[in-house]
Amino acid sequence: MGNYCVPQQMKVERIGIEDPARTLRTYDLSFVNDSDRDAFKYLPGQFCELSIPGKGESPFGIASSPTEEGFLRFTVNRTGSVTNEIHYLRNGDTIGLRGPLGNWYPVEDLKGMNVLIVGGGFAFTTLRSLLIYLMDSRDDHKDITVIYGARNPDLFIYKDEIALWKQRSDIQMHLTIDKPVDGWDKKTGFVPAVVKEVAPSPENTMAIVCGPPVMIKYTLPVLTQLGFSDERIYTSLERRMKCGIGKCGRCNIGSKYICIDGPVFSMAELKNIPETV
Amino acid sequence: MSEWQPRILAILCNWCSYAGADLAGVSRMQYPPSIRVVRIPCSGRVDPLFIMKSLQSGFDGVLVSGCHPGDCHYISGNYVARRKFAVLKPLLEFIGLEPNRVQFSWISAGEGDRFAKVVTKITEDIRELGPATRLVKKT
Amino acid sequence: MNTTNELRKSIKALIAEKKVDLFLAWEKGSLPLTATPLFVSTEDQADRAVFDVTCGNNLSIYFTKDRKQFANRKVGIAVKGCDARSVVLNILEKQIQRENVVIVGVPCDGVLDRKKVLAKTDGREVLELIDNGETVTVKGNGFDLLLNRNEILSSSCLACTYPDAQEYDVFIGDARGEVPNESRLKEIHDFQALSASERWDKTRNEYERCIRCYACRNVCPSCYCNVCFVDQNDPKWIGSTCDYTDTLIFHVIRNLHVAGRCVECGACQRACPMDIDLLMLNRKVAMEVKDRFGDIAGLDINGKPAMSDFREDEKQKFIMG
Amino acid sequence: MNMVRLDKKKFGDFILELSVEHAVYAPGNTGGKTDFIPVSSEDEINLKTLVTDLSPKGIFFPHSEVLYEYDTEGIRVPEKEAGKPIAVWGMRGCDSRSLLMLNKVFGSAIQMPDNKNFQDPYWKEKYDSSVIFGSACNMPQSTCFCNWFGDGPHSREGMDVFVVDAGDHYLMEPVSDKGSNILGKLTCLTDSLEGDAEAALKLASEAESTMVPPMDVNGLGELLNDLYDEPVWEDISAKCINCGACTFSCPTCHCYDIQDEGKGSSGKRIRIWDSCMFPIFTMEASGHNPRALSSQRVRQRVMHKYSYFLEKYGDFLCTGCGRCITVCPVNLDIREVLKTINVYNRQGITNG
Repeated sequence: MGNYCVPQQMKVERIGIEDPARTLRTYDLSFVNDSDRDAFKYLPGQFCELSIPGKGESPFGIASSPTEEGFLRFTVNRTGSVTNEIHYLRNGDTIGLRGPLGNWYPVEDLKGMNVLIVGGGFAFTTLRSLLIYLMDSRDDHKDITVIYGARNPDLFIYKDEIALWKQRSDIQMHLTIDKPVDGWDKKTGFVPAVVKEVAPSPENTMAIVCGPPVMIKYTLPVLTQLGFSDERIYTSLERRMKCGIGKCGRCNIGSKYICIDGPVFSMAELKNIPETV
Repeated sequence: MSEWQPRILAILCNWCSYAGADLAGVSRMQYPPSIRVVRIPCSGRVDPLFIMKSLQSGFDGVLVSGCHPGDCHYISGNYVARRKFAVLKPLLEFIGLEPNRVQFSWISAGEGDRFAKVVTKITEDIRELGPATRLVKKT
Repeated sequence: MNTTNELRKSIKALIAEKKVDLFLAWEKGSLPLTATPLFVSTEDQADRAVFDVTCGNNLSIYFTKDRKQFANRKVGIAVKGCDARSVVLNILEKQIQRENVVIVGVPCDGVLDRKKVLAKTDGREVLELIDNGETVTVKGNGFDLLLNRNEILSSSCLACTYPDAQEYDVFIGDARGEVPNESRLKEIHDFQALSASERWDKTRNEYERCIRCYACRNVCPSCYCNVCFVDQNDPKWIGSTCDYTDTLIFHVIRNLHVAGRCVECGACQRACPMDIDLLMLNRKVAMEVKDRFGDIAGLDINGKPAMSDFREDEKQKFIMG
Repeated sequence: MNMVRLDKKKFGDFILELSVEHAVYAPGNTGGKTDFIPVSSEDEINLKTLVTDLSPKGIFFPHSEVLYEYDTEGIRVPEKEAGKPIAVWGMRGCDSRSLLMLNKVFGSAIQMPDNKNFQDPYWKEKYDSSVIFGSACNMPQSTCFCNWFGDGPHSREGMDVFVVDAGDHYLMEPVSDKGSNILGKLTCLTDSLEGDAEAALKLASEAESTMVPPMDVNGLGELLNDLYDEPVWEDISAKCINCGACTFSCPTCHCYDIQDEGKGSSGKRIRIWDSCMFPIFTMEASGHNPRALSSQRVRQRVMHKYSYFLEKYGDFLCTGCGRCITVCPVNLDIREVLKTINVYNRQGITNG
């Protein structure tokens, strides 16, 4: 019987700084023990608890794709005591990790379909995982459309990769920021409005939405309006978590625990759960 | 084995007592090496929690020192502090902590000798009491 | 005179004259020996209000618990002596405005501590209590007990000096006036007479039992910080386990936070599921505040809470020479 | 195996004999309060107490429990002391049943999407090997409402041995294999006499007759779901001061917090009871609190007990022990809450 409360050790391999204010950093972690690495199987949408002894644990979505071997990627926004401590880590330092936890985006169901990915701010992590995963089996999927919004141009994460994706002809990238800024030549306006404008036809299309609660709240109705059925809309929720294994009761909403029954829910499931967004 | 040395936390206000300690140092006055100094802007900043926390983490004593009444850089910080200490001290004694573990003093920037005297006195007091046990958290 | 009837009349009048939108009172609880808070907004509901020995709840807690509920509303509140002092403190601390509160004082002979009653019955359940004045009769399945009133009153009441509201708009019945309670500090003096190590052992035994449910803090009308120091996690001041050093620090610091603001209503002690004698330290602090600064919490609506005030010429013998 | 007898004069011997191979817990006094405490002799046991002030969940799910220790060397799960298995004496039906509910969460965890089965090793280590000597309740209190959930004072659910106090002796009957095993080993027991079984039944029916008739809880889960958005929650929660005493005394409330405690680079990660009544329970680092209002938190507690848990695990998360009713400083009676819900619904229907 495994003890899911005890973290495994990871080593920091690479640290990337995502924004000029340096509050968003991306960490690539490698496994200290080979046995841990071999046992670690995950899919896009799952999360892990990163653990700093003496400070605590916090859940983070996995930003790397299972098709990228050798490391796990997490993007950490500096807000509380754990994330603060993570920001002090340097290359070669160790950090605890528990996971993979939770469920994943319905990757099997995406085969042979058009995919619409809608993301906001630094919640783009698991969507990056999904996007890389889809592109690594590009032929299994039809059109891929990405709508990604941030408050201002600085707050997009994975800027280098976005630049590469934009050059590709097999992905439609739409970037948007909340308010116009000098030198910004792409869209401005909130994500829901942009979705309304550029979303592909709901015909044979699956929509995956992840972002801050307020974005999800206003984006879901737009998708419904556009004709997406409840079974074709998936979103990822978040709550304060502690145990990550459905015991401590903190992320309980309705009869679900976000940590084990989620974080990914279809719109059809969400309709039966109170207090989602 | 060398003799047990008390470890005392000295919380000193920036404007008077810290400068007093400094003067004691530059004047090469002798006092026991028992204190660890924390500099704070004003004795009014001292939350009783700091004192309790220090005792819990194993300090044998705590000294809080600020400007003399009337000399506070912030006009009345030490008056407010005095009320806090006036209640805290009897309360700590009431729950059974030894009275001399937590002490307060007023030391001005010019009173290096007084600083040395106060530190000597509190060190002697605490040496007499022995190592703190009562509120110390065992880990 | 029947206080309950007078109270109901008074509430009805206030509501009928539109002097209040909401009135906070007590009604009979679902268990024997209990009363429960009642929120009255119509004249009919006023008929449920009661006042008797079971009405221990300090209703002023609701002013600070959910400020929104009372924003822009005229609120009436029934108060015992201690409750009135809490209301005054709330006013002094700008949590409510005097003009938005109608204070109705009720004559209080002390409220009971259920735990004290239950301790007398040897594990048997109490189903009824009859108040005979000096004594009370406690009835249960197959037994009745005649108890002296002093045996079952909340310890806060036994040490009470101001049973009547000192600040009020309406007072029902006859005020008892200031009670010169000579022996009220006996317990504290007795405790002080013990040696330091005896005091420490007793204190430790008491606070070792704390299960950190924070009921004491949450029922306290003077405890209304948005984030309590014990809940802060950056820095995390004290540990969250039941280690006695942590529990004791929590309680001592809480005592100091309510120094000069504690009205000794006893709500904390009655709420404690572990029966810890929480009032002892509170009363010691209140005693120090009174002796040193001459302040009694919540007595003077034109005053200032003791710990945010000072005089230049205060005694400072405790300062090292 | 059949019913056996234990003469009360031999109760002391019984506890001693049980202690040989078990760590025995029984109701006892801790500073004026009653709780399940470790005992080694008869004298430490309080047999008079009706419902202990604190619930027995603490035996298997302690207030603070070390998950692991850390230092510069790494992480260690504390070595299990070569401890004896736990035996509990005197657990009423309401309490033993609560263990079954907690075991659904900690022990026999539901299957995850990737076939992982998150069982809690700390719970299982203690609970799986334990023996529960249940106690038939001959004197239900006015706060008892176990009969609401199809149970009664002589319920045997969650027990290994069912024990009836029959005056000068106890009658014991095994409920599980573990129970028969242990009864087979104990030497201070004697065979039951004719009429003992009838005597036990008579006590059961007497106890049942003293209970207040239950409210019908059929369909309560759906009803609560329907009323989720109704303003009735504001009325219900108005007097709640979110003190958390109910959750700490509840035998089934199991929400916990995880905290690190240490000095420098070594310390422990500990789990500690928490309460959904506290605003910080759901407060996120960003400052966003999805359950910021008192009414939302009270609703969460009620919904979790009588709707969510039912939906997920097929049982109410309440045994009707009545501790939360006794302990509440503002007398917010959970029975009244459920009755209010019921009445509100009926009014809702009549009002169209």
